[in-house]
Amino acid sequence: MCECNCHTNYTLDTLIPQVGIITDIRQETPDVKTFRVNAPEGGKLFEHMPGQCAMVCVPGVSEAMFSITSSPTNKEYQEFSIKRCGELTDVLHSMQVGDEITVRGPYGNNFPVETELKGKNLLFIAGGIGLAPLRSVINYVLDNRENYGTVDIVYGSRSADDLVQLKEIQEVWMKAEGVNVHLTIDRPQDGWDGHVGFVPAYVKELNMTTDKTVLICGPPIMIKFVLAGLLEMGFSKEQVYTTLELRMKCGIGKCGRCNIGSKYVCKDGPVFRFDEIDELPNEY
Amino acid sequence: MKKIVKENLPALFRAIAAQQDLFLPIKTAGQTNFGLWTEEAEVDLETLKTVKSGKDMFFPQSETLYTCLKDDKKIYIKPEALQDRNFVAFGMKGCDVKGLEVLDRVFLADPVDTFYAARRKHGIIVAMACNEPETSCFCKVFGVDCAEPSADVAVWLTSTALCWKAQTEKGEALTATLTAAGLLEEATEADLHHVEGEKAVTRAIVEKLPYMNLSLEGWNGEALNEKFNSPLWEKLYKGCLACGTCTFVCPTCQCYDIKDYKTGTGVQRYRCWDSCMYSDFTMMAHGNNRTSQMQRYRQRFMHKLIYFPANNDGMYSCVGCGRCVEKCPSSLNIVKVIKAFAAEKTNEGGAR
Amino acid sequence: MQRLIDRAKELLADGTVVRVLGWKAGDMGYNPEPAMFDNAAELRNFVYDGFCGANLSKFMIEASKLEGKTLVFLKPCDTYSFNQLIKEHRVDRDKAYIIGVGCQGKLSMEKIKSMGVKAIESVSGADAFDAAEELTFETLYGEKTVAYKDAMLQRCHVCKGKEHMIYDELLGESKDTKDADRFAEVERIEAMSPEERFAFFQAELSKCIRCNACRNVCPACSCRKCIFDGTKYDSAQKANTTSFEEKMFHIIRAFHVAGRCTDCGECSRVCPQGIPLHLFNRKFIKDIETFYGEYQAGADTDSKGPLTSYTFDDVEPSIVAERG
Amino acid sequence: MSIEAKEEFRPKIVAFCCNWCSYAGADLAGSSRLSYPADVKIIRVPCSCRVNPMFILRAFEKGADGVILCGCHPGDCHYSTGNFYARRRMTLLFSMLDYLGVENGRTRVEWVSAAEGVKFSTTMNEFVAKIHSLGKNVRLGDIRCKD
Repeated sequence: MCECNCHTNYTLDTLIPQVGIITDIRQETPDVKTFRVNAPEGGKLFEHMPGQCAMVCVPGVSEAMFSITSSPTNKEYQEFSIKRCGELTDVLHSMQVGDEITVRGPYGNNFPVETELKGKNLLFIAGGIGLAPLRSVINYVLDNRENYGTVDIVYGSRSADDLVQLKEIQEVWMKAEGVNVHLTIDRPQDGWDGHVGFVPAYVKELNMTTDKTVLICGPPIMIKFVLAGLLEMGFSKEQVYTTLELRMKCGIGKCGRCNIGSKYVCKDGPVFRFDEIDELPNEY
Repeated sequence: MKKIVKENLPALFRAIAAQQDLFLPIKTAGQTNFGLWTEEAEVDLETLKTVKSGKDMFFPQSETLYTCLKDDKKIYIKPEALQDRNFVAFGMKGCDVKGLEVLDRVFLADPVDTFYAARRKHGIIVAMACNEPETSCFCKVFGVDCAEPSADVAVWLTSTALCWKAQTEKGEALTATLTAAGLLEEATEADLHHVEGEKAVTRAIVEKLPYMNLSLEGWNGEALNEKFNSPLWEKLYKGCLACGTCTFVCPTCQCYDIKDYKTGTGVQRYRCWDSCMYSDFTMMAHGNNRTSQMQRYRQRFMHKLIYFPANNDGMYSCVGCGRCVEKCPSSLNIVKVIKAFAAEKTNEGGAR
Repeated sequence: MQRLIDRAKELLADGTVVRVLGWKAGDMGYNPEPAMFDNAAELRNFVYDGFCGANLSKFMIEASKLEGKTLVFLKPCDTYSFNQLIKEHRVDRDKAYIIGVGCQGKLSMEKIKSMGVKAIESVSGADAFDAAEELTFETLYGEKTVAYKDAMLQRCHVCKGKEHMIYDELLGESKDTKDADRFAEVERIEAMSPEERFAFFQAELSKCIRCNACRNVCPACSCRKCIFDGTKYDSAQKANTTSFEEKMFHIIRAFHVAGRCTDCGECSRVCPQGIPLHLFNRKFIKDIETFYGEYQAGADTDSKGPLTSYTFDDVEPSIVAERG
Repeated sequence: MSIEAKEEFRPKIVAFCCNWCSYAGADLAGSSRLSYPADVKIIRVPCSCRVNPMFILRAFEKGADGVILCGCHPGDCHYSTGNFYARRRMTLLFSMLDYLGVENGRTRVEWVSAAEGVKFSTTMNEFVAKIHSLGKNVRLGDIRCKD
């Protein structure tokens, strides 16, 4: 269509997206699908770090920020696990392999995998779709296993059917060396012989030692109770990281809507340490 | 310093417009705003403040970023071309120019907004000194000298002439062209005297303005939680209609929204001014983190007076132009907020 | 004004009301703001004068959700809006104690400024119940006087009258300020050629900055969620793309309040760009009167609105083309 | 986008037709082999009163040159009273558009029953001719939709 090269003589603005092609779709749970995205000519759209996000858009529908769930150690593609919960996600869920979308990013900061987390024992706590951003870190850690200590993963969901990435959890994470995976579901269910109970309670039951750095992601209410539990167990807020979610538009700290206190969640976040969150006004 | 007699102003505008686009205050249906000069346009240099500040010459209220064209499953993205033609922004006031400094902090920070940056690069600002400031003005509080604005070119409108002083390289270049065209002539001793007189008069009036002594003491990053949690907000916001007047007339408000428009042949992605006063500003699929108007009202002032300076070496995101003071349908404004907090402080002091 | 404060204090003291909705004095003598007073002490800042143009009836939607009665001061024209809100079940009559306050015409700062008065330090003559013939302004550039009548809001020149349509008690004296025909402006435009009309409205509407002040102040625009705030409809956006404001927003907004608009004139009062928005509403009011008979929204709380009723013999839409 | 040959103006017409009468009328016109211009795009609505004034403005915004609303004859509405309300709304809307300086005649309401295939066809032919004489809709279009 457009053959002109009128725009090739200057750097493209960060607000101009790239076209991405959907190369694989996995139905994770009844309402979560994982989309694999490549550049139309093959390869990855961009490089990112674990915890970073990207703006995914279906032109004419809407655009929203999603965390990149694949690890940067994956050199072939990027993945997004997306829960069906609104206008844009409805359309995304109806898409097929070969369909094109637009993506811009990566945006935001990342979990400090190369700095603070290095050499640490790690405890990942996730609830539901909250596994998406942590999965990127977990796979990054597993691919650079020698840089980190023990790895514990606590992951809970409403039911066994709502556990995201179950195949990978069972086939990769559970078999990895020095990795303990603890799964739980909210209510008893036929065919489930694992743990039953809410994530915060399970974390307490597991009686983790406090020599770990914790990464949490899940529904706000879960984060709240998990944090309270951790503090009770003797963890300090400096040991705990999470990601915040707010309405975002530009992704580069300019459009103003994700501004809380003197931070812009899209640029200064989404990853925050809990002692940093404490300094923010209570508006998230 | 150069000058041009008032009668020749149309010729000056014509000459500028022949070389590049010229924006200046134009009166349409009774209201003055910056607009593109044409022979028919009613130029209005008398009105002290345009309704909207000059910011939309650099950050338009609505601008297309790119167009998406679809061909079956394939998507083509056609970015909008950047500003590549010079333009002159004539008649901005000291506060408007200062407002651009604030916007620069946002749009020129990494990653640079190339659309804005291109306009800044190609824009030549001819700022006009104020005479007869309004009681709603308080630019001096933010360090603006409205009697001598700093811009590419500063101009003074006296009773007989427009005096012209280039202050930057860009300004020098424009001045040289216009002088070569025989439009600008050397100002006389009398003109200089006249300008100095004007400046002195304006500065004397500024000293008498009621908001001149507004104190910003206590508005800094350290006071974040104290100000945020103050019960005063609950009282202050009551009359707020949740309209966007204050944000749209403000020279420093820069929040924007990004939207799609289906033209029938493609999808235009454009950005447009948004307002933190609007209920849908922070609305997303899983909820809204600012559900009450009090929170939204508080956000605007906290951002201008606390968050922004905390991130930008103490620079406030207010330039004291007083547009919100004049335009708010409920007569709420930043001055009332600052005063209310100051009064609270005094009361507390008195009680102790 | 003291009478109002004293009466408000009495009503607070005897427990009739738990809060007062009124106007709070600004810092300049001409910029009062709508405010809620929770106790007698706060009433020291209460003000009621010629600058209190704000119609408080819409604030009663929120006040109706609060515990206890709210004392609200309504000017004669505001009571029409309040009635209309009762009719639409948006306010709770039982939660309101209405003092109908006298009105001698409210002032427009825009008009005052357009008459060359600027840098005002203080003003006299704007007393609510004893308005002077002439307003006197002390300004930084000397004293200026302006006839009160010339400084009035447009709506006061076509005042609907001194009668309050609903109240619990009345306080203060009103004045007849009507000196123009309500439809004169509309008729003047109707008399123009289509090209002139088009040019006129384009010029006015192209000034719109889509701040939504007209919508948010309008007592008839009381939808919980405005159609123009939806995300489904791609024209329903806050963008100022000019053609949208000119060709959609204001026409639809006027249509949505047609038959319910009491002509309170708040839209024109608040517009930062001075767009005469009442010209749309009044056109609908005029058409309704021509086609379906006299109707004043807000004159009562139970009549059927003109767009929610019909007769078998209503005029056909083709009348518009036929009358030329 | 392409080099435009001096093409003849072909008006784009949107016709909102009520499901019960006018749409059936259009159907009858079709099955009776009565012709009406192909430039008329029919949008079926449950009742003429389903048509919100915004539909009409939106059609113009997106490039329509004329909009016509067809419903059951007054008194014959499938829902008894729908078209009475539609009649009042359209009268006011059309009057407003006229007031704003939009050419009279770009909008029209016509009552067409299920049996009036002929009326449907003649109405549409007339309307298209009228819009043809008025020319392209410039005053209500959105500049962004011009290609």
